[in-house]
Amino acid sequence: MKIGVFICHCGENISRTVDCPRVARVCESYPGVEYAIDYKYMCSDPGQNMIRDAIREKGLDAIVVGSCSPHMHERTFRNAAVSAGINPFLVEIANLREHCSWVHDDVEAATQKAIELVRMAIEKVKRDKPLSKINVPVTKRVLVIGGGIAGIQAALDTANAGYEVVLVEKEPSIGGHMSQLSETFPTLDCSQCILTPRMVEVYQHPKIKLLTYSEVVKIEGFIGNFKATIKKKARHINEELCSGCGLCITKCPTKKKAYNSFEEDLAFRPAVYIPFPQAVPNIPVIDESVCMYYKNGKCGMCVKVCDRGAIDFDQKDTMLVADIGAIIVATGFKLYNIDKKAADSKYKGYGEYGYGKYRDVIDGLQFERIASASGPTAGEIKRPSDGKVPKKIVFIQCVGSRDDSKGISYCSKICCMYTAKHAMLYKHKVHDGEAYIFYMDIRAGGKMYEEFVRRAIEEDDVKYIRGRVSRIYEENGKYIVKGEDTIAGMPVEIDADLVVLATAMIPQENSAALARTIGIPYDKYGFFNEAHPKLRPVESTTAGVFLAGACQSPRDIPESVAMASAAACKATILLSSDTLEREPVVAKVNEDLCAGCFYCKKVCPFGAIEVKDVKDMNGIVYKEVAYINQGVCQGCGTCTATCLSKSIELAGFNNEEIFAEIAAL
Amino acid sequence: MNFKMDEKIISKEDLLKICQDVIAKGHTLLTPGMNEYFPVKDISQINLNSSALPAKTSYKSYVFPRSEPVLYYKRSKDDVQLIDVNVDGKNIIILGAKPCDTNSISIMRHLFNWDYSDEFFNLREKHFIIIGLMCSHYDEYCFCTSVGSSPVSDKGSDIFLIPLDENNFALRIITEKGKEFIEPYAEYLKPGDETRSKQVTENVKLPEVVFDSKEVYEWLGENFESPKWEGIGNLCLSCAQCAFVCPVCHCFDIVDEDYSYSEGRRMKNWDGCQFGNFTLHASGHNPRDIQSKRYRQRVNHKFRYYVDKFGEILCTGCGRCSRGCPVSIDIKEIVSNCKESV
Amino acid sequence: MDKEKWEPKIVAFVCNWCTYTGADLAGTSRMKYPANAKMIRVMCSGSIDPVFIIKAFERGADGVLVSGCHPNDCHYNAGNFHARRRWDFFHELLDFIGIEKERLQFSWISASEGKKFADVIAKVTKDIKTLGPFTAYKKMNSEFTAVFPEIQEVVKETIIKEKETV
Amino acid sequence: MEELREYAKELLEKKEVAAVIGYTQVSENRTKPIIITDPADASKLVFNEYCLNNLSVYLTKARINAMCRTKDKIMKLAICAKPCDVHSIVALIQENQVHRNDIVIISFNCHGAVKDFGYEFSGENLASKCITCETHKPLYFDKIFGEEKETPKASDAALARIEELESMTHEERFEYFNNEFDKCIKCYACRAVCPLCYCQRCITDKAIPRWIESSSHQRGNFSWNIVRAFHLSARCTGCGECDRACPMDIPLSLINRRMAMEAKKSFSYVSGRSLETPTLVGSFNEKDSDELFM
Repeated sequence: MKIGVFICHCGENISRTVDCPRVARVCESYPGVEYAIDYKYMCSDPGQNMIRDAIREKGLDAIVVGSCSPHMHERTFRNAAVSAGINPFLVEIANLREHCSWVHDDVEAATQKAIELVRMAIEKVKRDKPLSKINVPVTKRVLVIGGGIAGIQAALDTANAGYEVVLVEKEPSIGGHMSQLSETFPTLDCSQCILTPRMVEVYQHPKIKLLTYSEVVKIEGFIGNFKATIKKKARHINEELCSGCGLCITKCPTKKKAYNSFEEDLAFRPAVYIPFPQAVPNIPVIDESVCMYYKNGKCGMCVKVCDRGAIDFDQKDTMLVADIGAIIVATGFKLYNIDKKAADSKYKGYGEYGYGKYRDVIDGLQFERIASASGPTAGEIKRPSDGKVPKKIVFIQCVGSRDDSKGISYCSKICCMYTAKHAMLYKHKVHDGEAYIFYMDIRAGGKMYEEFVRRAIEEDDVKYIRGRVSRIYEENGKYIVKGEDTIAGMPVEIDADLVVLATAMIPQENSAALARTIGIPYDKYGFFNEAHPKLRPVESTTAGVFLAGACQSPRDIPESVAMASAAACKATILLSSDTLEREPVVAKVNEDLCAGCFYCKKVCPFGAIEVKDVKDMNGIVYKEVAYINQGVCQGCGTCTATCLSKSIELAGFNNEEIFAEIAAL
Repeated sequence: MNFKMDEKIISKEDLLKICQDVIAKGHTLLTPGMNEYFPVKDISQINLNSSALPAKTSYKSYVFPRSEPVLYYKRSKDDVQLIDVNVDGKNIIILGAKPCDTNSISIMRHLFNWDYSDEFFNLREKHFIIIGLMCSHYDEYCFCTSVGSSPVSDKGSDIFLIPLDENNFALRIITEKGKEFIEPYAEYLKPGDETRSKQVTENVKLPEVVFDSKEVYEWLGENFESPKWEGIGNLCLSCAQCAFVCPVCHCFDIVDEDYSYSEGRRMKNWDGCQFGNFTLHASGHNPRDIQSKRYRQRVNHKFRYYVDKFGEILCTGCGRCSRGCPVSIDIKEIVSNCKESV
Repeated sequence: MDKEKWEPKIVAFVCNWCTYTGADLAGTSRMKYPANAKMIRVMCSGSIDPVFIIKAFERGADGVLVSGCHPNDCHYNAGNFHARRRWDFFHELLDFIGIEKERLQFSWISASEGKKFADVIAKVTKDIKTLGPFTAYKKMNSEFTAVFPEIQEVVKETIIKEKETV
Repeated sequence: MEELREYAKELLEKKEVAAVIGYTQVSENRTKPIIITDPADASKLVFNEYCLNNLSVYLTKARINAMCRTKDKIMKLAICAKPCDVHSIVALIQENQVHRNDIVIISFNCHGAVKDFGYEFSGENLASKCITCETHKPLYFDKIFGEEKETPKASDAALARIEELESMTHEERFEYFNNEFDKCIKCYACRAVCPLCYCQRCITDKAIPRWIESSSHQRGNFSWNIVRAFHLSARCTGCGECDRACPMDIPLSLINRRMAMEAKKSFSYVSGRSLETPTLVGSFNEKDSDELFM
C-alpha cells in the first residue's frame, strides 16, 4: 500500500508551533509511506491539486492529511481524493491545528505530538477499507407533533410544499398557548385574530391530516422510514357526524363541574365542551371524569339533544399507525408551577409569593385571559377574588427564571416583553391604575422590542423597580408586596390589588418521556437538544427529526414561527429525494460467529438489530443470530463494544484500525 | 557410549548439601511441589518424599516453555530486520522427579529432532540434569505400568534415587551427564548396596496393568469411526487442561505479536488439540470440526501415530490429564475399555 | 530531577460528537494544555471497549482518559448510558486487580466545554505525573525493551523508579 | 434416587426428551457428568453432595442440541441442576441461549456440595459457594427431588480474603494478581467449564485483529484474566466451576465474586435469580451513578 502524507501549515496557524517540514520528513521514513510533503495551505486550490497530482503521479492508495480538525475539512480532502480516484474512506485527517498547534506553546513537544498524531493516522489508513454510501428509500410524509403556532406553521409550510402531513395535538383543539393570549407584543395586535385563519387553513388543507386529542406513543424506524403509532383518545363524539352546533354543551346539566383549563382555571366548563369558541376542529369532547353518564349511567341529555346522533359513549381509544419520512417536534412549553410541586420535582416552589393561597396572585397566562376580550371577564381587568377592578398591580419578573435556587438557571426570554405588554394593556384599560414592575434586567432584544418597553415606561407611566420581591402577604384586602429597589438602595412596600408573576417557561410535562419515545436527546431541564447550537439549530441529533418552537428552549412567537418554517424546510429537503444517501459508517455482524445473546439488540439505541434465524438442512431453526438493518443503524458502535465475542464490526472505525492507532502511539 | 551404571549411597543430609552448593553456584534447582516443579530458593523447601502425589504439572515448561519468543522483528521503511533470540544455556537440575516424568523429555526429543532440529529444545535439554526419585504412591489415575514404565524405572534419569530408609538414599548414576554432575561431590558418596536397593524396589506396590498398549494400538487402527468417540465427544468441553498438564504433549502455535507499529516478536506458544480452532484452516474449513474427532485424535496420537513414527507411546501414564479433567474423563478407563461395546 | 523530565504517555478515547468537538473548541479558543494526551476518535463513548484500555497499557501508556457526551446529550441517545455501566465495572475491576483509579479516568465533556477539556487534560496529566510511570505494567514488557533499547522511555523510567526507591 | 431414575426413564421412554444430562458415580467421593439417551441407562443417575459439575454448560453445546432435532420431532433436553446451577440456566435463558420451554429442569433440595473431589462432605470441606448460598431450593424447576436438610456451617473465607486484598495497597495487589495470573497456562479450562462462556468464538481466539495475546506470558495472561473477569461481570452466577477447573489454582472466582459484590452494591443486581428482571448488561438507568465521571 502506498500512502501519501500531506502536512498543512495553515498559513502560520500550524507551522508557528509545529515544525511542519520535519513532520513530513519523519513521516516519510515510516513503512508504507510513499510520499510526504508540507505546504502552506492544503485546503486551497493549489494544495488540493498537489494532493490530486501526487495521487496520480505516485500511484497512491490512501492519503493522510495533517491539517485542521476533520470537522472542518475532512469533506474537502475526501472530495479531492475522490476526484483523483481514491475512495473517500481511505483518507484520514490528523488534527494538527485544534488539537496541537493551537493548544501547545513548546515547539519541540508540539512537533513530537504532531508526528505521533500523523503516525496514528498512517497506521489507521493502512487498515481502512473502501466504503460506499448506503441508499435508503424515503416515505414522503411528515409527522408534526404539537399543534401550537410552531406546529401549525410547520404543517402548513410542509403541506404547501406538496407533502403529506400528519399533525398530532394532545388537546381537543389546535392553537396552543398562542390562542390563549390577548394581544401580542410589540404590535399589540389581537392574537386570536392572526392565529384563527391559520388554524382553519390547517383544518381545510387537503394534505394535512389533523389528529387532535391524540398522542404519539411509539416511534420506530429511522430517517425516511419511521413508523409512528398514535393514540387517538376517545372523544365520545363521532367526529364524522358532529356538526359543531354546540347544543350538547349548552344543554349539559353539569354546567360548572370542571375548571376550564383554557381559561387557566379562572372559569368553569361542563362535562361536554370545546376548549374555546374558535376551536379547530369545532367538535366537543366529553370529559368522562365529570360526566353524569359515566358516574351513574343516567342523564344522557346530550344524546337527547343531538339530532345527528353523534354522541357515542362507548367510543374507545384507537391506535393509528402511520409511515413517516420526517418528524417535526413542536410540543411547546408550559409555565413553571409556582408552588404546587410534586415531591420528586426538580423545581422548588415560590411559597413566599402566596400563589395558590391568595386568589389575586396570578401568573402571566391568567392575566392574558383576564385581559382577553374572549376571556372570563370579557376583557375587563377584574381581579379573581372579588371581581373588583384593581387600582394597583404589581408585576414580578423572573419568577423561577434565572434562579438557581429554584432549579432554573436560564432566562425565559419572553417575560420582559410580555410583562411590559401586560402593564400597557392594564394602563390602557384602567387609566387611573398604577402598574409596578419588579425586574432584574430588562432584556428587550428584538425588532421594536426596546422601543416597546420604552413606550411602557414613558408613555404609559409604568413604574419599573429594579429589585427582587421577598414576600407578599394579605392585609385588609390588599396584598403587601415587600421588595427592594436596588437602584435607590432602599426597601419598597406596595399595597397592591393584584399581583402578576411572570413565571418561567419550562418544557411540557413528560418531555423527557417523549424524547425517549422519539429517540432524541434532551437537556437537564427537559428541553430537546439541537444537533448543533449554531449551525444546526432546528435539527435534533437523530437524523430525520427536527425541532420547532419552545420545546427546544424558550422562544417567542416570531422565533417559533421562524424555527417552524426552517424545520419544515429541512424536512422537505429530506423528502425531496426518493432515496437517501447515508454515511456507510454502520455496524455489521459476523453471522457465523454470532452466539445470539442479543446484548447488542438490548443496547442498540435505534432498534437497528433484528433476530435472524439460521436453519439446518431440514429447515429447522437451530440458531438465532443478530442482523443489523443498515438503514436503521446510525453507526454509534455501542453494539461492537458490547458484543462479547467481538462478532460485530463498525465500518470506518473497526477494531483493527483502532488497535493500530493505539500501537502507533 | 560405554557408560557403566554405578550405584552409591548418600545420606539425605549430604544430598541437601549438594543442593545447597548447586543453588550457590547459580544453577536452577527444581523440585516437585503440590502444583508444579518449582525453583528452590532455600533447601528447606525440598521434600524428598517418594509417596507424594505427582505435582499437577510436569517440568515440561522448562525445556519447552509455554510461551517463548523465537525471533524479534523491526520494520523499517523498506525492510524488516530480524533479531535472533539467545537461549541462555543455564544448568537446570531437577531433583526428585517422578519416574513418570523422567522419560518425558526423551519421548519429546523424537519430535523436536525429527524433520527439524529445534535448537531451543536441544540447548535446554543439554543443560538438564534429571535426578529421579522412586515413586511409592499410586492412585486410581496412575497407569505407568500399562505404558511400559514403572514407579521404580530409572529410564530418563541421569541420576536415580531410591530411599533406603529415612535418612539414606541409594544413588544410581545412570548417564555420563549424571556422572559428571556428581563427580565433584564424590566425598558425600558411600559405596552402594544393590541388594538393599533391590529389596526396596521389589517391595513397591505397582499399579495394576490395565491395558495392553499393543492391543490398544490395534484397536485404534480398526476403530477410527467407532461410535465410542461420539460419546466422549459429547462430554468433553474442549479445554486443553489435559494437554497442558501432560508431560509429553508438545503441540505449539506460532503467532506474531507487536509491541508498536514497528517492533514485534514471533512467539511459540503451547497449543492444545482439543481446542476447536486447533485445526481451523484459513479457508474456514475445519477437518476436526467436532469434539469427538478431536478426542479421537488425542488418543490416536498418543497410542498409535507416535508409535508409528517414533516407536514410543506418547504417554508416561502419570494420569495428570484425568486427575484434572473438569468433567472427569479418564483416559486410562477409555483406553482399557476400548474393546467393550458402547 | 529526572522525574520532572519524565513525560507521561496518555491516551484519550473520545467520542466524535462531544469531546472531540470540545477539544476543537479548546483549540479554537487557544487554550493551553499539556501535550501528553493523544486522542483516538471513536463515534460514541458507547463503542469504547475495555480491551482498548488494556491495549493502551500494554503499549506503554501511563494513563488513559475516556470521555464522551454528558448523559442525555449523547448523539446516539443512550450510548453513553451503556458505557457508564460498563466503565463502572471495569474501573472497579482494575482497582481490585491493583491498578490505581487515577490511571483510568472518565469525563463527560460537551462540544461547548472547551475549557473543561483543557482542564481535564491538565488534571489527568498532573495526576499521572504524581503517580509516576506505570512501571508495574511496563515490567511485563521487559523482554521487549531488552531487545529494543530504542523503546527508551521504558528503560529510562525503570531507572528513575529504581533511583527513587534507593 | 430411585424416583429420579424412574422419572428420567419415563421422560426418555415417552420421548419427551432427547437426553437426560445428569451425574453418575465414579468412585465413593466422585461423580462425573453423563448424557443419557437410552432409558435403560437411567439407572446410572445419582444425586448427592459430590455432584460438583455445573451441567448447564452442556445446554449450549451444538452437538447436544443437535440430538434434540430429529427429522420428525423436536424434543426437549432434561438437565439435572442443583439450585445454584439453575441460576446459570436462568442467565442462559436471559441471554437467549436456551429457551425455557426447550428444557426440563430436574432440580433438588440442596444442602451443599464438597469443594472438590476427594474430600469428605463436611462443613470444613464445603464448597465456597455453598457457604453463602441462599437458594437451597431451586428458583425454577420442572421436577424436584431430595429432602431438605441443614447445610453445614462454615466461615466465609473467600470474603475474608477479598477484604484482606482490599486492605492492601494497589502495588501489593497488582503484584499479587500479576503473580497469580502469571501461573496461567492458557488451557482455557475456566472458559470451557463456564456455562456463560458460550461464545462460538471467544474474544481471545479472535486473531484479526488480535484482541488478547494468545501467548501465556505475563502480558497475555494479564489481559486474558482481566477480560475474562470483565466479561463475566454482572453475569457470573457464582457456580465456582472455574476455580475447580483451573489446574494452576488461580483465584478466578474470587474476582468474579468481587464483581458480583459490585453489581449488588451499585445496582442491587444478582445475576441469574429472576427471569423477569432485565440483565444488568444491556440495560441502563438514567439515574446510574455519575460519580466516576469528571
